[in-house]
Amino acid sequence: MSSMHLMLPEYLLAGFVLLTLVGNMVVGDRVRVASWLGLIGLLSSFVVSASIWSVSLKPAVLLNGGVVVDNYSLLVNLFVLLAGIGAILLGWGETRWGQEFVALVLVSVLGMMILGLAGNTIVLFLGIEVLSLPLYILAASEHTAAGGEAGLKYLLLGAFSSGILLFGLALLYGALGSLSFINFASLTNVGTPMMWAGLSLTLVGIFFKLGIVPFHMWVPDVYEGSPSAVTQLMAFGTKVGAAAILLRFLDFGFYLSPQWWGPALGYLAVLTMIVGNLLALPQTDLKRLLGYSGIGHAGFLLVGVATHSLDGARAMLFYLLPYGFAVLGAFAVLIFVAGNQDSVTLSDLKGLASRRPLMAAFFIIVMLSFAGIPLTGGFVGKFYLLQAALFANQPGLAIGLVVGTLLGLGAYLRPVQALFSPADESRPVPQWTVGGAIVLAVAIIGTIGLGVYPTPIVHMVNQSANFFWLH
Amino acid sequence: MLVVWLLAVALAGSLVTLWVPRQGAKVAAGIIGALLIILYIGLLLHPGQGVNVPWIPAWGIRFHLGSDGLSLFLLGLTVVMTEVAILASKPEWGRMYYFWILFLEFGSLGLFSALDLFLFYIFWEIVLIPIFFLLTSWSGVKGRRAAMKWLIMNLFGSLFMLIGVVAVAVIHTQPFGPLTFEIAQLAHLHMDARVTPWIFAAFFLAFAIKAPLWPFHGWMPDAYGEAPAPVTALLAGVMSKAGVYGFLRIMLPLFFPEFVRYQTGLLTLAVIGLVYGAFMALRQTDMKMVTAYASLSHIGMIALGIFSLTRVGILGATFQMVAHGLMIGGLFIILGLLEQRTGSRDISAMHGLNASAPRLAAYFLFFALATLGLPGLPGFVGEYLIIQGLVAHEVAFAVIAIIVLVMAAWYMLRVFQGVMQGPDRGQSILDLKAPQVWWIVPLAGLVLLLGVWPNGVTAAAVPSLYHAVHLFAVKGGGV
Amino acid sequence: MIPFSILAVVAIAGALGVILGKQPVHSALFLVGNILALAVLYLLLSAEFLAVAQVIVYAGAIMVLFLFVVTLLTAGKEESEPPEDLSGQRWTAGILAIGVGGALAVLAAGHPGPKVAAGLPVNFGNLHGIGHLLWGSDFLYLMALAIMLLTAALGILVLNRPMRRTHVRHQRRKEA
Amino acid sequence: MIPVNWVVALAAIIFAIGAIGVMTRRNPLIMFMSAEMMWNAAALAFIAFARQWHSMSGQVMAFLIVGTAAAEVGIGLAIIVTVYHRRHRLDIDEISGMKG
Repeated sequence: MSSMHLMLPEYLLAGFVLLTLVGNMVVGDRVRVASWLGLIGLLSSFVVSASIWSVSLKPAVLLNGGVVVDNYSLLVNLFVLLAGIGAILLGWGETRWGQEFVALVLVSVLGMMILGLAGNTIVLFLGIEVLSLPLYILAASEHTAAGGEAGLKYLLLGAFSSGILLFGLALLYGALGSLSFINFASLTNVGTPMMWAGLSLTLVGIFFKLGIVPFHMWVPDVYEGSPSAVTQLMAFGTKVGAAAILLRFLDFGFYLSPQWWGPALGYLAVLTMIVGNLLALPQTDLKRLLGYSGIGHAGFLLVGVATHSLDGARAMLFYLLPYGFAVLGAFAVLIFVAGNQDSVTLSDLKGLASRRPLMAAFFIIVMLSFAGIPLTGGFVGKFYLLQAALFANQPGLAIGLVVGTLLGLGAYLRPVQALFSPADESRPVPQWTVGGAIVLAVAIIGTIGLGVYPTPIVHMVNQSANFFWLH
Repeated sequence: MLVVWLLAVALAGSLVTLWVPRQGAKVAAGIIGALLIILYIGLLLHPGQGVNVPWIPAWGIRFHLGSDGLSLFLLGLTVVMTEVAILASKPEWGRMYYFWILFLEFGSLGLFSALDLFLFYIFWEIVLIPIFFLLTSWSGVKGRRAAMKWLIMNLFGSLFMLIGVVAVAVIHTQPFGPLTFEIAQLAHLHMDARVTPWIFAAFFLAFAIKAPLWPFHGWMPDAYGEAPAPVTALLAGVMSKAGVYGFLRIMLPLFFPEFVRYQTGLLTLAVIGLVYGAFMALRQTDMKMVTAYASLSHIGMIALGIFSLTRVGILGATFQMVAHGLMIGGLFIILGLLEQRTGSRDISAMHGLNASAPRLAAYFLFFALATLGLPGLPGFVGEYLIIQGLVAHEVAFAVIAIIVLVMAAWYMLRVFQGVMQGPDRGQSILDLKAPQVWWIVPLAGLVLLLGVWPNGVTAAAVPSLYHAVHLFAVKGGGV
Repeated sequence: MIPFSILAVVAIAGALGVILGKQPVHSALFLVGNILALAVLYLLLSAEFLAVAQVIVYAGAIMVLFLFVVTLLTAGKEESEPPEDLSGQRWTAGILAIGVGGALAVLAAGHPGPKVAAGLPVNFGNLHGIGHLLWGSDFLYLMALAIMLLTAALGILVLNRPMRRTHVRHQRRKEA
Repeated sequence: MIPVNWVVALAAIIFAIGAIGVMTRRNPLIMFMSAEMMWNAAALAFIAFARQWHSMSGQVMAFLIVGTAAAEVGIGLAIIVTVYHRRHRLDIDEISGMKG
């Protein structure tokens, strides 16, 4: 297949970015036109990615190793497109964020897709920047003081972490003489101090994006201040992109020298799971709670990478999906409950069980998935990670995972119990919106489906992670 | 296949109750419960093969359900107690209440029939959720904290057990076994002596917390105390058996050598629980808490039977599980009716009620006598077998057990006398009415049947126990 | 070596000036110095095109933008920045950064890279060489850059649009 | 020619100075400039290594860094101006007064 064909999802999306911008100029209901165009673009890219996934099994290396299109990158495409579709639907008809909202979401999703197929450090850097730049704008686009603060904080930490990442990449280039991950693999046998320094700085840069403790401090504030639909994109899409590039970078470029990074990642994973979930416990603002929960879940993802095994890679890839569904569902409910408000606290959830039983039931399912209770996807994902950790003979990771889950329980159950408190009658009854209802329905079907019959997705993920040269 | 139908009807039924009119929820749930009892009778007549199909082939997980002598009567206990609990509940508790009760039944049925370790674990955690919500929404403010305590304490054990579950399967693959979670296959496992104690502890913790065994009963007083009476009946009658069932179904085949090694410690633990429960029961003034601690003591007794590691002791424990479920469940429901009528649970606040409610008093006495082990009633049979098993191992434990039996008579009769007898101070309550009698009588009849014809359970349980014993022999353990 | 030493001193002085500057205007001007020193250094490292690009893009466009914003925001104000009170966290962060930077510098200085035998390729670093790559095999990178610049234009449009309605932020932290 | 390793050491020093600036200063403009300086240091290192390896890919990367920096500065300054207009203050600590 030609490179044109293989990268069609990316081209399509880039084309639709331009189309959306043109759509913004069309007289009439601009936001509506842009939203439809964006949705069509994301959906068509989704369909194309899925169809290429189903026929292409052999990795294709394009652009002198700069781009690798394989089942892995295509699966990442599917995940981030899902996040993008969620963001568009959750922000449907919302004029508050301007008509460029859709185009910016599309660009950000494009960046995440680029991260999925990065084969050298140039594409890695470009992907991160294409992903981040629109998110800086979106984070600041809420016309409140907090919105601007969120954008500013995100921007400064983003620029800072990109600087660290860039310097790390430069040192790696100096130590290895190449920018391509495939060449790294044969060059990393002999570790030089400069390579070590470059690798550490690069990882720190990626950890900032992923929100790994101790590089997590920006997450809660940015999540709280950003518009909810955008926060959803950050929580799901960015995490997919950063995790995808982390896995590709380490298990592709440094697969022969896990001694340089394996143990460090293991300790960070345990630290992140415990600290993230611990800090989530006292939160009363739902967005902040989800932010800390996102930190904790980044730790779970890191477990898969730290095991340095095929199982770990698969488990991490699988875990992204139940996590993403849960994020979609949680933010859909959050947007319903918030109404015109900026933030949702636990007391805003009171009485939802009696006023909107179905909404409350869906929220409960989502929270149980976060907590990892069986018959939800979250449990199956944690089970897979646990399996990978034990197969890799790393019981410490398994225990860290369990302790993190236990700590998280308290955080996820408090909102659930709040649903059953007597309602505050002065608050308006949450209203359904069409876009949000679609997102919520998909999230619930996905969560329950993954929990009850994960076999097809497990199969798909296992096939997608097959390209790794691990055993 | 009937097992699958049982599960499917319970799950579908729980969803159906969500869509019936609010007033009809209890009726619908009652009909579904009755349907499940009919299905269960079918299962009793044709035990059949169960079902065993691949579920997640990549991980060697199978959807394997079946019913053997060990689980068959626990399934029966579940359907009967759930139906009784439904009938004892108030219609105004609403659809969600009956949904959770039936969902709990679904989880319990799955738990008792799962033969794949992963499937077992799924149901093991599933049953926590309905109780959590029942405690959250249908009890007082303290119920919230009880719910939280229930879920977190149980998940504390369960999550470590999850590590154990996966570890067992992973060890089974090394060096070249297939990845499987079949309990029967995992039973042939030979584990490294360095990791076995940890895995043993992980499983033991989970089962001991749910049973609960002393000293893992921290959640018990709150949950038993706060839950509505029918839910308490299910907790004490059915849920507590899940933990004990785990010892029999999972731990005995997998860890028999460890059981032999730690036997004295385990027996001591169980005996302390037995004595502690009895003493605590004596000290309580709240009649529900007396029964709760009595239940703790009884679970200690059942655990003694299992840890005696003799065939007769285990047989007694198996029998006592079913019998105790019916008796303690009945007792909690009677207490619930009493509380509903008097508005209090304090023993000292009630006197001479049998004057105005002779039928209620009679059934109270019947269930109280059954739990304290009166000959002719099933409690006696189970305790007799357990003590017989203990004598074979260590007489001291048997002696303590017998002493506690005497205490049991004391604390049970103390409650009965305090509440029902004594001077009539003009307190007058409503006696049992016809609809309530209709379902208490069959329950009492069932208890009586077990007492006079224990062979029914034991004869059916023996073959599967022999199967377990055969496994022990393979692993080099003694019986 | 002498040109390098001079440039290094200028660049480091500029960098220190940026972070020590009392006012953003001073910092911006120091940054211009730093950037120009680096541009000359690029020239010495046979990166002609990048040297020119550095001057045009950075010193020419970016810094003008910075200066513009600085003057816009601080016009008519005496003191834009509140007095520095370095908390412990900031101190540790700064010391950590000094340590990491020092270690990296020592590491880099102590490890001269391997000598590459072949001479510099033709057109190394000039317009021809880099143009050949960017408009040839690496064209897609340029496209990504184009998308980013488009995003930037879009962002400025979005962010500086007048507010449609005022939002009163609800302080709902009763439970905190 | 100038030794590459000394250039990289210079880049490391500028990088560290930039990092210190981001972490210790409180004025968003100065923090942002410091971050730009870190990017510049990375570009310098890339160019030096490109010289060392006689390969143009480092220079392509440096070019992309410069271009991306331009886009980022555009967005960053827009955000800073917006925040300034909304709050009329330029103090990141004041701004991030929320729990960290």
